[in-house]
Amino acid sequence: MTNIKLTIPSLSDYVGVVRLTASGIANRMKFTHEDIEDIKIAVSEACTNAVQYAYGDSPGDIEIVFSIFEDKLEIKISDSGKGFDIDADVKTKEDDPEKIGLGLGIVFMRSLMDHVDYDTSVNGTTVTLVKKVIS
Amino acid sequence: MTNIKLTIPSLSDYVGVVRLTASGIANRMKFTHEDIEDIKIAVSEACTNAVQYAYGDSPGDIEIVFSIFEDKLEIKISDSGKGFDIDADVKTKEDDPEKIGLGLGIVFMRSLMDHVDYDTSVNGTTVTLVKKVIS
Amino acid sequence: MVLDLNVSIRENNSIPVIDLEGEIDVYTYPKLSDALQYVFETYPNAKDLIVNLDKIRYIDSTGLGVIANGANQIKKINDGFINIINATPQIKKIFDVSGLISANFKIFDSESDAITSLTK
Amino acid sequence: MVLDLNVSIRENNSIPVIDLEGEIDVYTYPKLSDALQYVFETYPNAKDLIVNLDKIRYIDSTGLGVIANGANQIKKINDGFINIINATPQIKKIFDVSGLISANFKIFDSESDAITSLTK
Ligand SMILES: Nc1ncnc2c1ncn2[C@@H]1O[C@H](COP(=O)(O)OP(=O)(O)O)[C@@H](O)[C@H]1O
Ligand SMILES: Nc1ncnc2c1ncn2[C@@H]1O[C@H](COP(=O)(O)OP(=O)(O)O)[C@@H](O)[C@H]1O
Repeated sequence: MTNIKLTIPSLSDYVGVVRLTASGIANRMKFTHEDIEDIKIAVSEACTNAVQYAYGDSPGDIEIVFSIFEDKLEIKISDSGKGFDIDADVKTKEDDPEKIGLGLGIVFMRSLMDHVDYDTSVNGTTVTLVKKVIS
Repeated sequence: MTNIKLTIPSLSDYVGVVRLTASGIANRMKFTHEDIEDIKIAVSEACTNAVQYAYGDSPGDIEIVFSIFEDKLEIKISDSGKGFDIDADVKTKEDDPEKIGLGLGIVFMRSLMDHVDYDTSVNGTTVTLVKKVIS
Repeated sequence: MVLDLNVSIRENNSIPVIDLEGEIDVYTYPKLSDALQYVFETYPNAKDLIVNLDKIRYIDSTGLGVIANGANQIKKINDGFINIINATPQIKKIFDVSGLISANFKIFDSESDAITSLTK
Repeated sequence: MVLDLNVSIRENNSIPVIDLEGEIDVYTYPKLSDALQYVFETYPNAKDLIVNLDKIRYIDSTGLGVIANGANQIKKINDGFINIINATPQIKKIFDVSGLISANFKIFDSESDAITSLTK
């Protein structure tokens, strides 16, 4: 297993940089073109949420760890922000039409990846994304 | 000043990933297309050397820190390998026709970047590359 | 340009068309919101608006959110629609997953398909 | 393909041509070395070899090293040359910086320029 680690400030400017890094790594594995697009979207959604919700007005860091296995790519996206209540926050989205977000980020991650796991507390949030290599 | 940090194993597979990350970061600054190509080559040369020379047969890590300033991009590429004698090693290249390398890596870095600095010892090597934004 | 979004606006058969090129994400989406607002102000009676994704190489929930908000707005003002053209299979998949297609926007394969349908 | 190198070999006027597509770096350069060795074995009397960089989007000292080694080899065997075609301005700059141009290889703007010069 090989690890690649990337740390960016939680600014929207650098979500695209994470996407480029992710696509480079996925390109070295036996993923299809469609898989690579799925991975780019899922990792962007996780980073976008960390940029938008984790830190309020004073940006912190986002750490992205890519773990390359023979048969899968695992990506952990971590912030040290305020965390959230995953059941409550996702449900109340429809009651708040002011928000730009439509509650699609987590939906996208879940439908594009093989496995999605949230670990969130007042100390921050870690999203684990897994995409399997189909061979 | 903003820092972005990337850590890869010293394997040739991932030098291209560093290049992608570097080009994404440079794209967010006011660099010309030619500047971005120069940066990609210089950072690749530094990583290629760390892959080829730093660790011998057992790979270690390469850490790349991008520091984004208003007027320049500074990139530090560090390994914890065996280091080298920069004056001696570069001179003896021509006496060893067996080697694939032509001693061009450091030449390229120096001619493509505005500033190149080597800090090397038995504890490893750090190359600092600086490209200025012309405005 | 990689990692960026270019927006331009034109007309086809009096229907406003927004041509997009590049990537729509959390960094670039304000350019798309601005273009939508500009079109709503410039064409206050438009029932249709075409959004051309031909040169879009990346879009995620941020971009879909902006388009969906725009669709709600044109629905409210003129009972109108946003018409998406030239979406790649990957982008269509994303629209599918979002469950937004049945809402206030339509998807056409090409600009001529859209114009034929919207002007008849 | 991004981050990878595709190599194919053909002939033009009996001169072997290596077409390259993608990036030449420390990861991909063995594909180019292999292609050069294959050409040297298949055309043991060739005085000229064309290397087409038209679709090369990246090359660094690793790639230049392989080409320079190949040039030394064909010089030694047949007093021959490697002829580079379709180098972008960026790639020409790299060749310039390397100080290798005057050595055992020539640079032509196009394949037809190279063929005209090499077959006369
Ligand atoms: N890293 C995070 N830190 C804090 N809150 C988060 C984080 N990620 C997601 N959330 C919360 O989960 C909600 C749902 O996220 P998502 O499904 O991406 O939809 P949207 O971004 O459209 O709201 C967000 O509105 C936010 O309240
Ligand atoms: N990170 C490093 N660790 C150890 N030795 C290095 C490192 N970088 C460069 N060197 C030494 O410096 C020499 C010159 O490097 P370079 O100019 O890139 O040319 P080349 O790779 O063609 O030899 C190398 O051959 C090597 O001995």
